[in-house]
Amino acid sequence: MAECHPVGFQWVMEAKDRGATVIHIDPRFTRTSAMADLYVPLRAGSDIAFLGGIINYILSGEKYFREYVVSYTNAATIISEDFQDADQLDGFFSGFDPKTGTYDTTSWAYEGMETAAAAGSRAVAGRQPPAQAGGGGDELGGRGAALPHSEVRRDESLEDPFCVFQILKRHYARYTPEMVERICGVPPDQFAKVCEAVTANSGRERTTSWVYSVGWTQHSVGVQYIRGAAIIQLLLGNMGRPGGGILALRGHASIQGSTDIPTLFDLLPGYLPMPKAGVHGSLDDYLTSIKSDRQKGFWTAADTYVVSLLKAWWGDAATPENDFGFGWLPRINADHSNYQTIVDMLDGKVEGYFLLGQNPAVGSANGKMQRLAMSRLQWLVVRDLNLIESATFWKDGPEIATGEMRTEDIATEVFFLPAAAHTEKDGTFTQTQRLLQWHHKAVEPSGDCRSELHFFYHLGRMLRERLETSALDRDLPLRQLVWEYPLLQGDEPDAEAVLREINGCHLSGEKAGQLLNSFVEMKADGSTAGGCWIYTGVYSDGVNQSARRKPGSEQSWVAPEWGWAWPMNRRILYNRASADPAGRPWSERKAYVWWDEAAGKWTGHDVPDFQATKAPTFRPEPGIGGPDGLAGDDPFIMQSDGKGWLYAPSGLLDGPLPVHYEPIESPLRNAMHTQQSNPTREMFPRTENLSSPSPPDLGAEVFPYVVTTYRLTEHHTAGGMSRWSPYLAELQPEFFCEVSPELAAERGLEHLGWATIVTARTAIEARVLVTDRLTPLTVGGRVIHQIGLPYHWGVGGGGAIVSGDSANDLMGVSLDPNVHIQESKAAACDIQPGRRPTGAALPRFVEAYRQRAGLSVDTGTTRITPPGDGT
Amino acid sequence: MVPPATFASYYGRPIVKTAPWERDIPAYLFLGGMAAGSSLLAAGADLRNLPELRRVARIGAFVGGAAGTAALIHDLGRPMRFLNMLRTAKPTSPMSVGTWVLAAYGPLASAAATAEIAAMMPRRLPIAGRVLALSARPAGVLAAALAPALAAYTGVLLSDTATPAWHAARRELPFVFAGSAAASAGGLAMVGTCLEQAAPARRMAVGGAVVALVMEARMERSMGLSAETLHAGTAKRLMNASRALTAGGAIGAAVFGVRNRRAAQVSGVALLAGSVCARFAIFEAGQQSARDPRYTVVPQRDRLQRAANA
Amino acid sequence: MSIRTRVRRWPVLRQLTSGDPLGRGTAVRSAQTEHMMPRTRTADRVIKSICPYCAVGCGQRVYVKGDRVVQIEGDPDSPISRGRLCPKGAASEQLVNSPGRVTTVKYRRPYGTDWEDLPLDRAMEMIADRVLASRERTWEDADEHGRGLHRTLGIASLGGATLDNEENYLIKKLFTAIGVVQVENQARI
Amino acid sequence: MSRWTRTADPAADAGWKNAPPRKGFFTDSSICIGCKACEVACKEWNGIPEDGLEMLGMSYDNTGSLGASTWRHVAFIEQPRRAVAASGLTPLPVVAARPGENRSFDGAETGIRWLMSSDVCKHCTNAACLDVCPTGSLMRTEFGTVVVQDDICNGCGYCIPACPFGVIDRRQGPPGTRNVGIAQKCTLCYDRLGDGMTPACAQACPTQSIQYGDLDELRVRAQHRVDALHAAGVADAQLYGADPNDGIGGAGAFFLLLDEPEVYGLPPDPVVTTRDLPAMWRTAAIAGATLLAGAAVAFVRARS
Repeated sequence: MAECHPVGFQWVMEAKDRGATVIHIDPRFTRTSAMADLYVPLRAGSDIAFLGGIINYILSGEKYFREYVVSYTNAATIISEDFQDADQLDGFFSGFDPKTGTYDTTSWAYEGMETAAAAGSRAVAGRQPPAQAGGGGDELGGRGAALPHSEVRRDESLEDPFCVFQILKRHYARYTPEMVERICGVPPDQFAKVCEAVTANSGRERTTSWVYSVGWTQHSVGVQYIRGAAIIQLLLGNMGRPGGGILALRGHASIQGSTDIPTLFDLLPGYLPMPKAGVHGSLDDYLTSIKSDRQKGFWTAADTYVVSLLKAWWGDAATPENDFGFGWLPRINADHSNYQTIVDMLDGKVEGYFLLGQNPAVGSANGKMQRLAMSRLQWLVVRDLNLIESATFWKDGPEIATGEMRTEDIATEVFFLPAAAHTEKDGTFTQTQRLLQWHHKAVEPSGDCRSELHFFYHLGRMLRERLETSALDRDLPLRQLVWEYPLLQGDEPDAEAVLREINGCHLSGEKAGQLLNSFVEMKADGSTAGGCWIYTGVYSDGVNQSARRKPGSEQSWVAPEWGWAWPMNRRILYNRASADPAGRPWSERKAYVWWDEAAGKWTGHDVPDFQATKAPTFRPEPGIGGPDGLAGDDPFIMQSDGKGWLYAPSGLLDGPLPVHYEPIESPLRNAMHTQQSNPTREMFPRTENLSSPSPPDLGAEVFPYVVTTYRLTEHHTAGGMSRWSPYLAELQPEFFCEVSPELAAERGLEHLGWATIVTARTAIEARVLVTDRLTPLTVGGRVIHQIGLPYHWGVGGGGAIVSGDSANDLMGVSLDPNVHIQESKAAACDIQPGRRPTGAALPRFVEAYRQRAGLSVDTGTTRITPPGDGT
Repeated sequence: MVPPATFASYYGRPIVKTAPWERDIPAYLFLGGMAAGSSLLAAGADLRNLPELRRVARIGAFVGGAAGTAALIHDLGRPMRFLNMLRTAKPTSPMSVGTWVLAAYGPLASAAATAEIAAMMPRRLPIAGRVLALSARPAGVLAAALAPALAAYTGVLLSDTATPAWHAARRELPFVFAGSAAASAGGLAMVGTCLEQAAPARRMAVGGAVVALVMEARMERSMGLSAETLHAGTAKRLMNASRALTAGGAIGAAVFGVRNRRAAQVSGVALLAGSVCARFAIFEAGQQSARDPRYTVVPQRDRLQRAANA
Repeated sequence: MSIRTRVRRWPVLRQLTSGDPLGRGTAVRSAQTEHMMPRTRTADRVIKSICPYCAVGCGQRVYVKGDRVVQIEGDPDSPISRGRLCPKGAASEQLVNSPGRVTTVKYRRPYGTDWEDLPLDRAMEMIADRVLASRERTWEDADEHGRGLHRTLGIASLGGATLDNEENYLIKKLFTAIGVVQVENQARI
Repeated sequence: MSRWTRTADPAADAGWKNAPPRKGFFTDSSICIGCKACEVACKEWNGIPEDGLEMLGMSYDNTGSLGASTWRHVAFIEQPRRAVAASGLTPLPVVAARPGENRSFDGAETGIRWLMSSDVCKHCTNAACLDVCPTGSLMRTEFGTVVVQDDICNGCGYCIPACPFGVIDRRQGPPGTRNVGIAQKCTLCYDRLGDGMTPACAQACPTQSIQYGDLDELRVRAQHRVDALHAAGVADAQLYGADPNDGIGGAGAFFLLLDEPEVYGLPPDPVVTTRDLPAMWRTAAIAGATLLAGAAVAFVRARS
């Protein structure tokens, strides 16, 4: 955090100064570790075992926050008797289909809901395999997964062998400190310190928070890493409370916003799933499949969100008769995510590609595959501040040097359009805590520099002009599209007008034309419009709330009048949980929101994330769904049963509980069970994307070391915004690898000398930084060396102050099945002293490694690990 | 690997910075000193009526002063701004003091020298020549009055820095430079003057050489650790050469230089060379002492230790 | 400056008169130093902004003189950052005023070996043409089971995490309206 | 004479009537996270050119040292577990600054210490660079800080060897580089101070490792901090440059260090060279007199 979010880290330092204990768990000793009270090095890719060990410590040691767990989580809920756990099936949950490599999740359901699966909606019961259902689970960024209804059987004594709590206990019983040491390389005494600190610092009086970044997401089981932390936090009562939670530190100014208002294939704004071919023929099919009216919470109003979105997009053309234009939405029927698209590009299926402030030639895994794919495009549009490597790969990319590509042979037509900087346009960024902040335009962009707002508005205008007279059905959605925005200086669309459209307004009735103040005002009858329901309220009272800048010094520590957080300016989600079931703060120290009996409403430091006047004692009539179905002690109002999910009966494709799997490229056998890696992982077996073997397969010894990548404070992602800046470039001028003195001795690496790092994909060279900040770990009786690589450098590019080989060229592409994120935080490699071969010698050098390891396209693609061999 | 930080230093990097000065400065140290010594000889010769010695010394003083000033200006980062030196008069700045001394000395020495040159002209200038002739003696005497300051301040110029070797030499350096100035001036005069008139120059040269050699030896003792820098590399070679040339030149001057013109001239050149070497040796030693953090840290640690013990 | 003022301003004289005999302060201060002013003061206006690098969302104050950004520093009012910035945020001025920044359209024709210049309007027209042509060629009305798709997989887009919400909104809206579904950004990576 | 070398109130001594309270920096290295925001913010504000693109391998320090084009420099020192154990130093991290607070961890857990500290011009009470400057380019401001007036400096370079910390230097660079040939160093953002603003580095510092303010107040704050650290068991925490009685009369920019100064590249006992100047002048006077006398003697009996 000190490394990549230094300014956010000021709050950690302040907490530390007040007595907080800071623990840093990371394969390498970073600037964060230097400030931590306890630094725990572990093997990259072993975190679930570590988290599972903590869960086991909590459960077996009775360290959980019982009252919180019983009232606010699904610990007491009874699960279907058909459910079989990974410890029973040696690494699989019940329902695995070896043919499709996917799970039928019916048996994971809450007791009494299995039948609902028959309804055939995978979102409800998770039945349909991704192949048909749209390449993965729904992204659940704004809510929990749907349930057919919320009538669950609970045993609040937590004794029932089929209640979540007992299942959890059994599931994690094998995650002992010894197992943690065997998998993570963390000695038991050190591990015990973490467990003691985390549990001792949780409860009524104290809270613990967990912070993660892509070190947790970029794995073939990334989602389950976060789930592991969620289970810990729910067991310890750290959710919905100040100083608690699980904080995702995101790496880009508006990466949160680009998920909320998604430039993502499987989402519509506000985490509404993209409609799926066959499954979502009509609006009605869609709505019944993404939610049930009998489930609890605000998600039951999804119909109002969808219809308002369609009205925002197609205005008067969206009518009840035509399903509000729902039929115009394109359908997905497979994984159309980034890496699948790149593979399709390689096969010549993709003609045109827009790159908008992104540099995949350096920033995406398997850079060579990215560049090869782009060389097979017909046209490429790159919009960026600088001439990034992705814009110049055809000219000076590494493959030009090796002769694997020839400029003269590349048909790709490339348009580079200079972009406007943040000071040259108005708009909002959504930062890592869901806070929208408006940035004002300071100056006009120079030359041909333009904002994306300008580019896409005018591109849309041109396309509409060209199709004005078209009679084709396919062109109707564009011709009917609401595409009128007031133009300001330089024909720049008014960003505030766009934000107002996102916020939404009343279309008819006496409030016609007025902006919506809250998403609860949205209607499913077409009388309201709103481009992103979770952002409704950003323009409440007709004021751009995101532009509020009341100085922090002039308001409470929650600072509710600075910017605007979705939903409804709530700064901590599910904050009802900061009070006990009776509505009293768990403790004075940790008071946040509470029930004011006299006033008959919830109040506190933040906007209560709960129906304002619903008493803690309220109990709904059985069978009532929606917001009114929420009891006064159901804090998790976006969850279909109002509870925090220790166990996920639906919504996930690779299991209801996190289980340890080895990374696809691992030096070790899975110590937990026969199954080596996540059987549901998404793979792209092809020559451009080879994997190296892992045990029990032979040849793993050719790539004996673990390699992981990360950022440095001095640079930004793929370097497009830092390597062109002399002041930043001079602070970290060269690409380097960090190795321990022990590894340096083993391989004869010299400090400040050169090293060549090789994986199944390619070989790159880096200056060597030999440092004690990397420690060899003893894992499963073996010494494991880890190599650290910052991934900011790239080869080529126009005008970069510094350049160098790209760490991401080493990484392979295998994906987490739920969110299609690649495993690039743990891979197998070899390292040798000296510079890498150049020209045609480089591919030959890599090929020799592949042959020694006996690599083929099938290497590492076995879904079901055969039994036997020494684990 | 990242070298483990030792108690002594930050990756062996220097703590103080070396002076950004090139050859100009040691050259100036020599030229200024030679000029100062020459002015003294010139004034003496003038009062004692030794015209040939006077002529050689006055011209030597002028050339030394002028060349030295040129070297100073050339060494500036912004030579065009050399006049800014006269913006202030700062007693805390040896360079400021030196500048004013040089500013006063220069015109006087020039005036005296110009008279000599005018006198050598085949055609005599009627009035100007008279004025020059009349002003020559007062100018020369005044220049001589400033000469000791000019010769000695350069010792303070170097000592008044954080450069370990120079600062450690502060008690002797002015004497070494003054002696060296006398030796070089005497040497120059011996080269250019007939034996009959060169006696004062010989005595001054020998005396200066003795002072320079004795004080230099004392200096090395009081320099402590940083004296090492005089015993290694370029500085060592230069200092050895300087000792040999100065001693040899002095003996030559005293023993053979009295009767043999050629010997006197050789001795004079040796003394001049000895003075040059001495200045460059001390300059180089200082720079070396700044490059190695040892010379900064160790003496300071000892000082703290002594203070702690006391 | 007249000779008299020159002389009166001569630091040596001021040393004698100004109570700074050693010439350390008032006596030696130059006219330039005396009239020095920070460019935050001489700026025409200050614009409130947000750092464009990571997702912490630090507040920035952008100082503008004429049509040029002259300084970017932390906004002390921000309850998030309290006026502080990391090295990247502190380098924001260099990001927007970077001498290496390309401000004109560059075009590489198929099989071309180097960049060519192109007017922005022309580039936009060409891109619009290519979007329609590729969409035409790769359009899918329905899958093999006759289930509606109304889309093209012939066009893809990557990027958005560094963009404004309003921009992402128009991108998603337009691409969806023309049937482009392969719209992705860094959040996937 | 003493006034030359000993100053209590540097601003008043430099002729400033009713000057504001002396300003300075307190750099607390125990909370420095080594982000280098200070280096960049300084360069941005002062328009300092890039200073070399060489990887130095000195941990994460690729800046090297202070100089004409580097006015803030973050030092990184990696102390391996072996060295730390051997030296008996308290391993980082520094624990909370609550006196006497009992912590569950002693930091030895992390195995190594990674020291980071942002160095800067010390703005000495008795400043050698200022004293030896022959042009008056170096000036003591009303805030008690020391600045270079780049319209005056002629690049004589005398200030460079005079500085006991090796801070100031003459800028080199290709033609067209700003202020080439002129001595340059931290101005404590003199222009910003004049407008009541905080210096750029302190303004940027994410963790307030760099604190700016009235020197008297900073010294008190620093003493509390070091006491707290000692109470918390960080025995080697020490203030550097905070003592008005040290060789430079106390620094205007002082530090809290977690090891000996020289480990960070700082002199353990810096002394302003001009402290010995009166004595040096006396020596020179005697030497000059000796020369004069010697010359006189040389002419005794001299007669044509």
